[in-house]
Amino acid sequence: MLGSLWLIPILPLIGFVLNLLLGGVRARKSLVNAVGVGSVGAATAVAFSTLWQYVHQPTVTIVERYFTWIAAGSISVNASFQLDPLSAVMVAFVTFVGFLIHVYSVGYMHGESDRAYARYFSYLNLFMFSMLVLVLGSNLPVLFVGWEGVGLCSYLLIGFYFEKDWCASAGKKAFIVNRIGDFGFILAIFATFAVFGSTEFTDVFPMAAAHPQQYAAMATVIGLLLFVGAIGKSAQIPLYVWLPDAMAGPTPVSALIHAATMVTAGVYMVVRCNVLFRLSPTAMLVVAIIGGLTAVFAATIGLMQNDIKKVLAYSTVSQLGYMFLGAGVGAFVAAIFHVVMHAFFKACLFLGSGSVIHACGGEQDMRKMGGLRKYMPTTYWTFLAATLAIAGIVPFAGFFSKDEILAKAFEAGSGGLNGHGATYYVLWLLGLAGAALTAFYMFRLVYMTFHGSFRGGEEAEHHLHESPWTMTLPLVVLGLLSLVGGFLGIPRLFTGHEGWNLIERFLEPVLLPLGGGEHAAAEAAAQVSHHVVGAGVEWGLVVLSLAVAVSGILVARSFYIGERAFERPRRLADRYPLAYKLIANKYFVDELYEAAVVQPIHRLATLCWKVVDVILIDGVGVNGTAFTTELSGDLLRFLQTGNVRNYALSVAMGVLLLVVILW
Amino acid sequence: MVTYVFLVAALLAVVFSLVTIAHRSPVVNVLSLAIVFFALSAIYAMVGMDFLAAIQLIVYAGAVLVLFLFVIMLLNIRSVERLGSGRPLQAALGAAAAIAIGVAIILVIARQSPSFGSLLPDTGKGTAYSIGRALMTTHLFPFEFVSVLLLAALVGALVLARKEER
Amino acid sequence: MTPATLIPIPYTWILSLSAVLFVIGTIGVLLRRNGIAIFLSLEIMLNSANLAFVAFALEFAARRGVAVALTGQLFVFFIIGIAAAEAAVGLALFIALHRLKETIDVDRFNILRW
Amino acid sequence: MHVPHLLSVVTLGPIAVAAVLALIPARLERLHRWLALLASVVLFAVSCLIWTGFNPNLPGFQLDSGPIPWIPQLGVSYHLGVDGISLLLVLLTTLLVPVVVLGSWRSVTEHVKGFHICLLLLTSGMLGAFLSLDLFLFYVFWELMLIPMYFIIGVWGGPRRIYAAVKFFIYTMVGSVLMLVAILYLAWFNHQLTGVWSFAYAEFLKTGPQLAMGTSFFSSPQMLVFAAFALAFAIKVPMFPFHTWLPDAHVEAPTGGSIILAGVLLKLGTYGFLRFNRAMLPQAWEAFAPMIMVLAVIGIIYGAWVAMVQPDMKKLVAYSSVSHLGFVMLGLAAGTAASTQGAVLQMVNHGISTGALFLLVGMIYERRHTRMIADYGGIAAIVPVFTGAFLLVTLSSIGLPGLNGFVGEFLILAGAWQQHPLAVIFGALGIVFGAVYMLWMVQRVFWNPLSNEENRSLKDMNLREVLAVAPLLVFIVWIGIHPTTFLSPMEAAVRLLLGR
Amino acid sequence: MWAEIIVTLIKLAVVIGVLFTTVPIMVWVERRGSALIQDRLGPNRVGPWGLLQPVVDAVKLLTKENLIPDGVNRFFYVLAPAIALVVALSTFIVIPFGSDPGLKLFGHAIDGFIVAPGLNLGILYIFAIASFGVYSIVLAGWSSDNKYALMGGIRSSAQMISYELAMTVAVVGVLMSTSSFRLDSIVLAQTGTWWGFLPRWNVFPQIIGAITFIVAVFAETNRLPFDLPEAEAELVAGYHTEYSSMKFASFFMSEYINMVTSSALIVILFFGGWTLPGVAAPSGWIGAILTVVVFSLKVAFFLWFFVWVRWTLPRFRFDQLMGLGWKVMVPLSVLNFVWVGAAMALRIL
Repeated sequence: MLGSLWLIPILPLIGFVLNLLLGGVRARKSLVNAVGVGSVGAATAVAFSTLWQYVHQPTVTIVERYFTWIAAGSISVNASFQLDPLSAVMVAFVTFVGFLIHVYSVGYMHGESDRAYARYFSYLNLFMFSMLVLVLGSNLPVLFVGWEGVGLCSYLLIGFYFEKDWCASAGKKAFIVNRIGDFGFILAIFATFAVFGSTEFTDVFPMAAAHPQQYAAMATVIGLLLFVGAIGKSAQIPLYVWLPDAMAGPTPVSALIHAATMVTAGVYMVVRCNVLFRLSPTAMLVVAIIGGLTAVFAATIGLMQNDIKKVLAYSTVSQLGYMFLGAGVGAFVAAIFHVVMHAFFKACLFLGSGSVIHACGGEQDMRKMGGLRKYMPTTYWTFLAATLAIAGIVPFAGFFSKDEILAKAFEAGSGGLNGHGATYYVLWLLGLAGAALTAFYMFRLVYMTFHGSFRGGEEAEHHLHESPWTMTLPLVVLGLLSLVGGFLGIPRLFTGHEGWNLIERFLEPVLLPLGGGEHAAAEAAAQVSHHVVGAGVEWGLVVLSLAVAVSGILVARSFYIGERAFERPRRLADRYPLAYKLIANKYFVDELYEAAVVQPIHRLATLCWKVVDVILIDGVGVNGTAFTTELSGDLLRFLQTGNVRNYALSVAMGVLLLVVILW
Repeated sequence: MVTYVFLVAALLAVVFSLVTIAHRSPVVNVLSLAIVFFALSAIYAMVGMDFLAAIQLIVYAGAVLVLFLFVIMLLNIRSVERLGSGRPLQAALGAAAAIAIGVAIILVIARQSPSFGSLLPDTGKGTAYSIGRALMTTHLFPFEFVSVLLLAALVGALVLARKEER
Repeated sequence: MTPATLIPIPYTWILSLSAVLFVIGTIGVLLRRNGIAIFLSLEIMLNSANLAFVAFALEFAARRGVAVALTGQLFVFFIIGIAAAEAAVGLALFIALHRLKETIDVDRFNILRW
Repeated sequence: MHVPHLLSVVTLGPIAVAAVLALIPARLERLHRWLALLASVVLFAVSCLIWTGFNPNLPGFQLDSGPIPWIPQLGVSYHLGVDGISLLLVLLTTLLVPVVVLGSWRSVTEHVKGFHICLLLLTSGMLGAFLSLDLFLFYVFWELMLIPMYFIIGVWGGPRRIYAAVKFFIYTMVGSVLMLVAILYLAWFNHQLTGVWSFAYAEFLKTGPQLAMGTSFFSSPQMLVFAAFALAFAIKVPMFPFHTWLPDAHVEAPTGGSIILAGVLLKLGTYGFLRFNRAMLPQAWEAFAPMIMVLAVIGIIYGAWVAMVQPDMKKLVAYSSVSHLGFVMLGLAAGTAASTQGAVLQMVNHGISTGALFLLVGMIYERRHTRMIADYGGIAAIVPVFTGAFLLVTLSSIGLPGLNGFVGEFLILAGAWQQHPLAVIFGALGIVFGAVYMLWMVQRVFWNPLSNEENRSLKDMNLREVLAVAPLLVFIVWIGIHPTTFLSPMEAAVRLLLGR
Repeated sequence: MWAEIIVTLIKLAVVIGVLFTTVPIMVWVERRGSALIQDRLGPNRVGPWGLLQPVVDAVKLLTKENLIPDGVNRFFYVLAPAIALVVALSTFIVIPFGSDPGLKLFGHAIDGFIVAPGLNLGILYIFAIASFGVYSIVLAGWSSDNKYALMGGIRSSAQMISYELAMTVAVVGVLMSTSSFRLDSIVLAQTGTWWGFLPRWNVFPQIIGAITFIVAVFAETNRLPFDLPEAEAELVAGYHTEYSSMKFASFFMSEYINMVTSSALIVILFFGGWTLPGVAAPSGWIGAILTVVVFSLKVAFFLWFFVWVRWTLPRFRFDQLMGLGWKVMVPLSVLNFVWVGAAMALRIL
């Protein structure tokens, strides 16, 4: 299948179109399933066979041009796909996870009307298409197509229950906030055109890598602009606000789009453009700082959310923060590694929560759950596995990826990456704290949901049941993956030699070596920093992070398990009311935005309309002119005495005047 | 001889035109105007424009003024206002303007050399012949135009003066 | 065809006469309120114009040595025609107005006032 | 297939058809509709012949018909010709006309005959304005456009139609009169230089640049002429301070009128800027470009903001036009090949998208007789097909990649970035706000709970309406995915025009 | 110079004398004629066949008290009859009442039996002066403070203006055929015959014109059947209701003088004036006198025709009168000169 990459995205697209039509004719669900799941399944199959061929052939980067998309003047954009290690990894897990979630959706959405069902799957297929275009695109514009496409799909899917106004609003919010990010992204594209005259990755990056000094300045600009896009898409500070609201969508959607795939597009993009970032210390630093801050910030909010999906949402935000931290410290591979791992366990978590919600009849408030362990064991165990993974417990997936990032951060600090050592140390500490928080709130979630006794009331308890196999099967698969997935990237530390770190070795080519100049030093710092830090220190770090995680878990246990559950947190809340209020209300960020951005603009717009347009331009300017004309007419009217003799007299006067003039 | 005729005619014209505008009784106005016309036609005749003289009398004296009289009687207007009564400002300005214009014209004329116009030769057929020719050849269009104008005036007058029946 | 003989009076005299008549007419137009009288004054003005034409015709004929000064006469002719038309319409107007207002005092016809 | 005097046929054909309609008694309404529809479809087909017969490699004007001397004393001639730029706009026009006829099938119920006659005359006017290579002829067509539009607004419009129509008329008149002066001045100047009277575009292309550029505005003929043209076109576009006629005109105009108005008439402004100001008066253009750019950017953001707070769908779309045409003007002002091509393409895009929007709004207006956003909400469940169509058009209008809007905006901004990054940054903000107002409107109309019970009985689109919208949707996607079809014909022309 | 004046004066004396003598005779003729037509005697006491009756009447009128009613506008009241008489008399001076083979008087050429020879205007002059005739009637009607009189005045002015049109246009035909205004040349143009027997009189080709002219003349002179201005039955005596004695007499006379003039015109324009078909006037005084006699006889016939018509036809109603004038006479007269024009173009005439 190599040589026809377009097949991979095109299949879901076909599914999308077919499903739309099926929705139009209100086809039966089974048919929709066949089309929806089938198309994605086929795509997955094609993808994996393609990848199989790919890994068994020498060329690293395969670019397929299909046709010239946009060509005018100096601007020329090809519709072309590119397969290289990075996109290969992405394609692999996107198709795989996507497929699983499609399967899951079959069970989860069966309650919908035929039409809505078809609509759901058509959107989902469209999403798959866009996501694949995103990861396969061989230049920024094509990437942008997917980028916006997934944005659209998330808009549509968040607002899937459009008759609920908060869903519609959430969808709109997601799209608009993303738009703000895209604003940066598209500017970055223009800048790239201006600087490199092309946006083909295969043109730009080698060029940049070859002449670091020359492109350093522009790299900063482009990098930052790109990162703005990434912030929007990957829900970083300050644009993360849309993601929690996005939970209004169906849970599988949250799992697929808002946990596993779309939100990681930002990370993918940053990694994809790693050359540019590496050229610009500033950009790197910014990425790292934003990532680190977000990681902790979101985690703190996650501490006090009672909506099960909200918790997961904030944890997603925080995990994305880790990824950017990784990217920011030069650990691009680690970032991608974490992306994949995160895809596994976070998808698993969301699906699990979905199955829980499913069981509780749509209830999402954890305070009305508890003790579900005995009712839905499969869900519980898979969920637990994923939780351990995200908490970073050996040997679960999360441990390896997150620990890699933290280690890299520490090394960046000690190695004084780009001369910002101190900052990176702080960031590392933040990451560590975040790890602790993560462990805490995740286990808080687990305990509140599955342990203890059911708090949802009698008749709700009767309905509790394990989900159908279509839902549990993906759970199991993902659970297992979050258990063993980590072994894709075992660091040298454990095995003694690099060879075992499959993913790093696989992704190595993506990190083009930079040409000479002062950046070489920085590059060296970033690359060889394994050896800057001694093995002992590394072990120390490992232990430290484990300890942190475990402590977090224990605290959570002491808070939410046992007869004195929920008591201590309440006391804490009483002791620090202000902090409690602040965090419980998510730092009032939404309100802040509402007051600082939305309202002013709205008021300004109204002003423009009512004052500038209606009063100034139209009132004074246009109708003013008309009125003046009319008025002058009204005044001149009085010259018309209607008395013939006056007219005659004026004629005579005119004659006289003429005579005088002509004299 | 001719000079005296002219002077007398001119005197008549001026005096009776003054009467025309000054006298209160419309009938007097009309008749004195008739005399003015008569005097003018005399002048025309004197300079050999006999055709003009004739139509001056036929059209003006014979038709137009009779029409005036006719209307005056129809509306039975006995006698109306004095010259310049009411609107003193209008009157003053008007008189001033008119006289000023007159003075201006006279001044212009005064600059002209008082050359002598030539008396038109007696072709035996009168000027009518040549005028008729001119009207039918070079000035055909204006001639026809005037005829159309007269027709229009006829219709217009009828429409205007007709009592609209209710 | 007998040769053209000069008129023993300068054409400027005739012009002056026409000027005087014109002024008189103007005064009449400006100062009379009676519509008929105004019309009469108009007629005076027209005739003064005619007279001027005649005068110029003569002078023209003399200067250019033209046998017959036609154009001037033709103008007079046309003016007379127009005057007739004007009188007809004007008087008809006054009849209509009189029917409307029972007067022909033009100062009373100011319904076109602003 | 070769048609002699193809352009004349296309341009004057509608007038002929209008004459035929004029002879048919007015009570045969259906006959009028069908004839008009048939005629417009045929017109589109014929104009496609222009496309096929067009050689994209030639930069200059092609398929000339004429020059036929018209007023030889003044050198006025009848001369039509098409180049890559006008080609697209002609196609756009002929595409929209059948759509309008279909869209007015139910909405125009009285004076059907008059409406279609007006429409056809209008068509001729627009095509003539796009195709004429003689400025006198251009002006004639320009004015010919004005009158039917005036009637369409004033007769078939909404409650305040007279106000709107008069406003539209006077606004446009103000501009066009000055333009006439400018044209005459150019002709005079041309006569001064060459000694021959001519209004030919080609002549002016040669003599226009020779107009003196003084130190100050009022001392430089070229700038004055430029300003005269610019005002006429800026009002037509409309650019920021001259836009207030647009909302009124759109709100009051019938659906068909709005489609034509937004779809084609506004383009004449931008087209004029490109064809006359840019090409004939290059130095003045250089001098004015920054100002135009600033106004364009203001227009983009201002239009978007004002659109955001409109309670009336049509008004919203109208203001969105202001914003979109701001992009076009930005592209023209930037003046790079890419941005200019993007601008021309964006003209077409805006014509299609906004036309479709007005069409759809008109359809729902026919059903509920209200355009107030507040009267709707949650109707997506009741009219899914309509919703789908509307959503697609909305997305194209907010520039979603893969749909037409994106291509235009992308080219404009990317092209402009090379010259004026700052302007692009502000312009790009317009994309964000665009999403805001459109999606907010969509949410309040289609999503949310079904607040208004009257909407429960809404009918979904019928076949006629689907047929009316379908071509536009097809083009939306087509241009979005394969814009090269439309970019390549204009490339040479734009290059020539920009003098590169 | 003096001779010229004297000759002119003599002519004037003759003409005026003849006219003034014609009036009483016409009165007698009228009364006897009416009597004849009405089959009664008429005046027969004073003088043989009452021939002196008119003289007596004249004396009565002259000696009557010259009273002026109250409330009349004296000036115009007196002016009106004067105008009437002046107009009536002054029209006649261009009428050629005989042919002149070049006779001399006091060594000066008589220059035609016409008071004002060499006046190119000829007929135009007559129209011009005649148009003043209206004034007398109008003024009389208006000045004598009397509604009947006013009615008469208005009627007559309307009537005369209307018929003047027809009259003038009717004459146009003749003027065209003989391209001159001069009456004597008009007469001369009618000498000779067509095909040897038909006199070259205008009446034959222009019969329509002739009829129109004659009818119009009747109206112009306010004779029956068009004597509405003085319709006894409705307006007592029309415009001269308030007049008596000499002033009435002058109206009376002017009417008869107008009749004479009109008849003379008819004769000159349409019936060949003093000529007789085929008869060349003998030279010398005798011939001249003969032409005058011929002319007088023709005129006499038309004078009798006037009387005859008056006592034969009933009076028109005013609207009938106007209708006839505008809707029949004018079109007919136009038809006439159109025909003449066509004929001349086709070289028939």
